[in-house]
Amino acid sequence: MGYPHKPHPKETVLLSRYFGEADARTYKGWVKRGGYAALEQARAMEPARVIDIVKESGLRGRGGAGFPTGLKWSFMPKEKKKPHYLCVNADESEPGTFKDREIMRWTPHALLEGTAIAAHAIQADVAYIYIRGEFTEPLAIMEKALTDARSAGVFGDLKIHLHRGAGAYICGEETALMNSIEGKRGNPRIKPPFPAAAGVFGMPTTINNVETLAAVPPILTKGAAWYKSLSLSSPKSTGTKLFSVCGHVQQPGNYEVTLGFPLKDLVYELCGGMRPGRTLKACIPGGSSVPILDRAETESCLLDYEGVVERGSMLGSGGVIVFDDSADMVYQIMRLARFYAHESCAQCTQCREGTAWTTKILERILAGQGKPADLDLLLDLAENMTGKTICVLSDSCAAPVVSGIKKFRSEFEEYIAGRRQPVLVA
Amino acid sequence: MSDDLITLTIDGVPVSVAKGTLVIEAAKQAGVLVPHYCYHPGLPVAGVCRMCLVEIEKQPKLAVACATQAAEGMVVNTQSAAAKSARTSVLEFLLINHPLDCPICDQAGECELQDFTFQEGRAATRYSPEYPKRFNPVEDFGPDVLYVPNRCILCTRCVRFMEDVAQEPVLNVSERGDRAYIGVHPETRLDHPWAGNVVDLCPVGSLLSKDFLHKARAWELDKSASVCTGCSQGCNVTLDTRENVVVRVRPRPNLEVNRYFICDHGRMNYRWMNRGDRIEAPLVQRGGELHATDWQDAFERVTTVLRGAGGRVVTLVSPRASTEALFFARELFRGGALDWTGAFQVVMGEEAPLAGVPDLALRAERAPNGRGAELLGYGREYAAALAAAESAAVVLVLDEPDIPVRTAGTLIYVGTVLPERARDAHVVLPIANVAEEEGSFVNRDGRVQRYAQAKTAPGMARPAWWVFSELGAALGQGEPVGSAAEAFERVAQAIEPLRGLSYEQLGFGGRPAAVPAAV
Amino acid sequence: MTVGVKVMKRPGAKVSYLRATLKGMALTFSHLFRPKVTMQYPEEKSSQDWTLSPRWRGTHRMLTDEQGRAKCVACGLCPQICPANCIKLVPGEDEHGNRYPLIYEIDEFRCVFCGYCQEVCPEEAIHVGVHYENSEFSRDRFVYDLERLCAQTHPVSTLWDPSDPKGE
Amino acid sequence: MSAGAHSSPSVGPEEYQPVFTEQMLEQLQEILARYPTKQAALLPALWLVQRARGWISDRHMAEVAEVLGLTPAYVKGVVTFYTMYHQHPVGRHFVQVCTTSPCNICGAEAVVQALLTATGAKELGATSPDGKWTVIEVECLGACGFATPVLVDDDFIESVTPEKVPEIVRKYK
Repeated sequence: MGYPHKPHPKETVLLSRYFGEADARTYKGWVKRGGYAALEQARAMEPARVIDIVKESGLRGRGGAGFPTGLKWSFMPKEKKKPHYLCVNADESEPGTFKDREIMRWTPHALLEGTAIAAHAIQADVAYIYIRGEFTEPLAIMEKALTDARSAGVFGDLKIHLHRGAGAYICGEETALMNSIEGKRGNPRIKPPFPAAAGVFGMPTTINNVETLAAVPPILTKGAAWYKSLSLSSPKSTGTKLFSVCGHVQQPGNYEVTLGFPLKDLVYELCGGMRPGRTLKACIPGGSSVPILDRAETESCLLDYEGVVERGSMLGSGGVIVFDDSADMVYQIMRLARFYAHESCAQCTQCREGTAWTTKILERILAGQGKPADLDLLLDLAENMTGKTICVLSDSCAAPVVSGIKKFRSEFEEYIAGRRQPVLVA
Repeated sequence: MSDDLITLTIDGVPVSVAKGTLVIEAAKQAGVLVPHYCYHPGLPVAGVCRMCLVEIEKQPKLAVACATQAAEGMVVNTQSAAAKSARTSVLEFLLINHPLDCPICDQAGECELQDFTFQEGRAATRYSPEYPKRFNPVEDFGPDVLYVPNRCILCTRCVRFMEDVAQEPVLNVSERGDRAYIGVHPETRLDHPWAGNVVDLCPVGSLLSKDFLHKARAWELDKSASVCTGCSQGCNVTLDTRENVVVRVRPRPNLEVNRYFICDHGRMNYRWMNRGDRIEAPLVQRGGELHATDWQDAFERVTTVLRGAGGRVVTLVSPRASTEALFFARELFRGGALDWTGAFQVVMGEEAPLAGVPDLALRAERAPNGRGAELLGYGREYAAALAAAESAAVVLVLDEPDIPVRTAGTLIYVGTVLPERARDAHVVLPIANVAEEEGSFVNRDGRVQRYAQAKTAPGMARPAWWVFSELGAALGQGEPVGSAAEAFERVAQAIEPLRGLSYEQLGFGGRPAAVPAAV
Repeated sequence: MTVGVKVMKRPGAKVSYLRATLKGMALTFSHLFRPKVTMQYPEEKSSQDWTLSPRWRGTHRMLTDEQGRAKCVACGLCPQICPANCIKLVPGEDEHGNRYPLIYEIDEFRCVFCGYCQEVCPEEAIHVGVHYENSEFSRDRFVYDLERLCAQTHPVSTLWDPSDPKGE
Repeated sequence: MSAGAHSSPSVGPEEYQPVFTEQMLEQLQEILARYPTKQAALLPALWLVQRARGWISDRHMAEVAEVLGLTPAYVKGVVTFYTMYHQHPVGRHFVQVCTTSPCNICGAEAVVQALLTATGAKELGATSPDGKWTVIEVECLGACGFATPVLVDDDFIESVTPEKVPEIVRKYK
C-alpha cells in the first residue's frame, strides 16, 4: 500500500490522518493542521494535571506491554531532585510492525509534540528519541522536523535529541535502550531498579513508544473523555491503534482502528482479504513474539488488549502477520526462531543457548532429519525459556514455537515422518 | 532484635539478616548454597547466568537469588520442583556448547560447572551430537592468562572484575547470541597488576593461569592458609602444594584485608619457597670450613659465644621473618650489659593499587612483617647497623642472604640458604621458610595474622622461633616453647600492642593490634 | 602300661604279587586310551576348551592414536583411583599445547589388577591386558614406562561386568 | 556471522590516518554536548567513523576509545554487539535485504538471489569482484508491509521484487 492513501470507511484516523501529506511534515504545515496547540495547552497546566488527563483517557502503551501510560508517568518522582529523562522508543524492530516508522515519516511533529508534552508531565529536561539504525528515511525526516521546531522555539528549555541505533532488536527493550543511549552494549538490565527510579544515566527515566506519544496531543486537545469513548469492547482498551498488516493479504499496510475492532474485518475488509484462491491459515496478531492464532481464533478475535489475550495471544505492538494456506508454518517458525537466535544479547543462559538450539532443531526437522522426540524437546526447551530470563526475548522465541506446534503439529509431523519434501539441507 | 534485621525462611530454616541482604547471601547463612555462576560477592550483580533461580512464595515467577533482596517474612524454597528443574535446564543449556574436556581441563575438580552438574544436572544431554558445538581457538590474553573460549559460560565475572574492580576494562563481551565470547582488543593485553584474579573468578576452566597450566590436578593439591609475603599489605592466601612443592598461590577471602583478591606479584611470589639449595643441617666452623653437626652441638657453640660476649651486639633481621622469630631473636640479647642494635632492611618496589577496593594495593614496601619488626624494636637504620656490625662482638643475621655484612666479631648466621658471605660464620643454623612453619605477621595496618605450615622443611631445618627459643633456654632465659601458639603467647605477654591477643583468637582472619597504622 | 600291637599275619613265601602288578599295569595302560586333558603349554596356549576368562585382567597396555602417540591426556584420574598407588604420572604440554603424559609408569608388582584405571579412563587409553606371561630377568623391568606400555601388542580386556556377564 | 572473527585486518600504523581531525572533532563536540557522559557519544562517534571510512577497524576503535576516554576493548565489545557497524571492509554499496518471516513469505529469498546475481557478489557477505557490492541478509528492516524492503547504503527501497532488482542495481552503478 502506498501513500497518499484514502482511509477505509471503517478506519478511525487519528494518528494516520495526515499520512501521505508531504506538507504535514513541515513545521508550518503541522501548525496549520492545529499542531503544537496541545503542547501550549499542556504547558499551561501543572504536570500532575497532564498526567491525570492521560490517566483518565485510559491510554495504554502501544509498544507491546500495554502498560497504562498515565500510571507510568506518575511513577516518576514528584519532587525533582535529579535530572529527569524521557526516552522515546523508536527502535521499532518487531517483525510485523512498521507503524512507528510511518508516524515518523509522515507526522514527525506529532511525535515531537507528544514528546514535549510527556517531558513536561514528567518534568524531564532532556528527551532522547532512539531511532533504529535501519530507519534512514525516518531519521532524516525527524532530524529536519526537530531542527525546524527547535528554531521555532516550541520546546522552551526542553532538549530533544535523536539517537541512532545500530542494528539490535533487543534495544527495543526499555532497559537495553537506555544502555544503548549510554553508549553500552544493548543488554537489558535487571529490574529493580525500575527506570522511574534509576534509568538512563542512573536518573529517573520514562520510556514511551512513538505511537503512545503521538496519541497524547489529541487527548489533550479533545479531552480524556472523548478518547475514552473510543472503544468498541473492553473499557480497559481505549483509543485508536495503528495495526500494521503484512504477509499474505491483498493490501498490506497500516490501518488505524478503534480498539475492539474485529481482526476478521481488518484482514478481510480493510486489507482486501487473501490473495485470490487462498484461504487464511494463521495469523500473528501482535508482532512476531506473540503466540500464533489459527483461522478460527483469528476470525473470532477482537483487537484490544483483553480480546487477543482471550484467544490465547497478545496485542503486542499491533503487527499483524497473516499466513495463507500456502505458508509452510514449520519454515516460518524456524525463521522466527532464527531471528531471535540472531538477536539474543547473550546475557541469560536460557536465551543465548536456547534460541540457537531451538533453531537448530527446527532446521533439522526442515531438513527431513527430525525425530519424533524433537517436538517434545522443543516444547520442553520453550518451557525452560519462558519466564526465567531478564527480559522477554527468550519468551518471545518460545511463544511462536509452542503455539505453532500446538496448532500445526501435523505439519511438523509430516516433515519428521518424511511425508514432506525437505526444504533445507542438513 | 534491631530494626535493621529482617527474618525470612529459607528451605524451612529461619534466618535473620541485615536489610538489603541478597537472598543468595541469606541462604548461605541458612546453610544453603544456591548454585550460581555469575554471582560473586566481590563483584557487582549481573544476574545473567540464571542459575540461582529459587521459588519465593507469593511470587508468580522464579526469582534469581543473586538479585533479589531479602524481605521480612519471605519464604524461599530452593529445592522446589520448579526451581530444581529450572536449574537443571540452565545446566543443560550451558553444557550444549561446553566441551566435555574435563580430563585436560585445569579446573576439573574445582569446577563449579562440574559440581553443580553432578549435583543436579541431567544425566544425559538431549543436544544432538551431530550439532556442532561453538568453537573458537584458544587465546593468549596476557602475561599469565589464557582464554579457552569453548569452555566459557559467559558469566562475565572476568569482564566485571576488570571493569568495576580493576577499573581498566580490557575485557569485553564480543558479539551476541550464542556467538558471544570474551574478547580483548588486539592492541591491548590483560596485563593489569591484579589481572590474575580473573583466573580465580572464572567458575569454569575458561580462564587459565599459564603458570599453573597442567601443573597439577585440583584433587592432588593440599591447601594451607597462609599470608602473602609479597608486600606489607598482608593479603590472605592459600598455598596449594603438591607432593611437598608449592605450586600455586590463591587469594583467601578476608573482607578486612584483601577481600577476594591478590595481586599478580603475590601470586607469583612462591618459587623461592621450593628452592632446592637449602641448608639442611646446622653447620659449624672447623678448620676454616663449615661442617655439618647436630643441633645440640650447634647450640652449645652458640651459647658459648653468647655467654662470653660483651659490648656491642648487632642483629640484622629479615622483615619476612615471623613476629615470634623476631621476638625470640631479640630476647637472646636482653638484659646484661650488652649494647644491642637490631635492624632490618625493606626492599622497595612499585606500588600498584586495586582501584575498586579501598586500602588494597601491592605496597611499595615488599616486607610482610616490617611492622612487626618495628614493634619489636628493630630499626630501619640499616646502613648504621651494618657499620656498627664491623666492630661488634657478635653479629646475628636472620635470613638475609644478600647482606654485605663484615665483622671483626663472631658471625652467627640463621637462614634458609647459605650465602657466600656467611661461609666464614662461626655457626650456621638452618631454619624453615614461611611455607614450612607456623607463625604470624603484622601487616602495615597493624593487623596480626597467622599463617600455617604448607610443606615440610628440608633436613634438620626448624622454625626460627624454635631455634631462638631453644638458644634462649640454653642461656637460662626460661623454658623453650614447643609450638607456634606458645611462642605467640610469649610475644603477646611481652609486647604491649599485642597484649590480650591469643593465637586461637587470631584464627585465620587475624586481629588488629593496638597500634596506629603505618602512614 | 603295655601297648597293644596288632600283629599282621602275612601269607609267607607262597604269595605272589604278580596279579596285583598286572592289575595296576592294566589301569595304567588303560589311560593311554582315554582323552587327553593336559594342555601342552607353552607349545600350545589356548584351545577350544580353554581360553582366558572374560574376567581376566593382566598387565597393562596403553592404546595409541593413528600417529602412534599415547591416547593418554594425563588427566590424573588413574593415579587417583588406583588402590595400590602404583601409577606414576607427570603431565606435560607438547608443542601444540596439548596435554600429554611426560612420565607415565605402572609398577606391575604393586598392581592389584583391579582394572579401575581402565574403568576410569575418559580417553580409553590405559587398558588391562588379556595377557599372562610376565617373566623378566630383573625386578626393575616390572615398572612399565610409557614406551613399553605403548609397545605392548597383546589384546586388551573389555572389562567383564557382573551385571552383564555376556558383555551385551 | 563468523564466530572466529576475533580480529579484523587492521591498517598498519604508518598508513593509519586519524578520523577525528578538526572538522570531525567539531562534529564530535556537538554530539558530546547532547549527553551527560562522554561514553554516551560512542554510538554516534562510531557512525561518524563508519561514514568517513566505510568500516570500523581495530585501529579506529582504539582511536574512538581514546577520544572518548574509554578502552579499546570496551569499544570493540560495543561494535561487535551492533550489526550495522562493519568490522570488515565492504563494497562501495552495501545492500541489506530483509528475509525475516513476513518478508520471507512474500518472496524475500528470491530477491536475495536476484541481487546476488545482478551485483555479481555471488555469496552473502562477500564483496563482488569489482569491489562495488556487498549483499547481506538481515533480520527485519521494519517495513514488513512493503515486502521486500532493501536498504542500499542509506536508501530505503520498498516493495522490491526480483524483477525490479536489475534496475536498482543499474541505478547505483
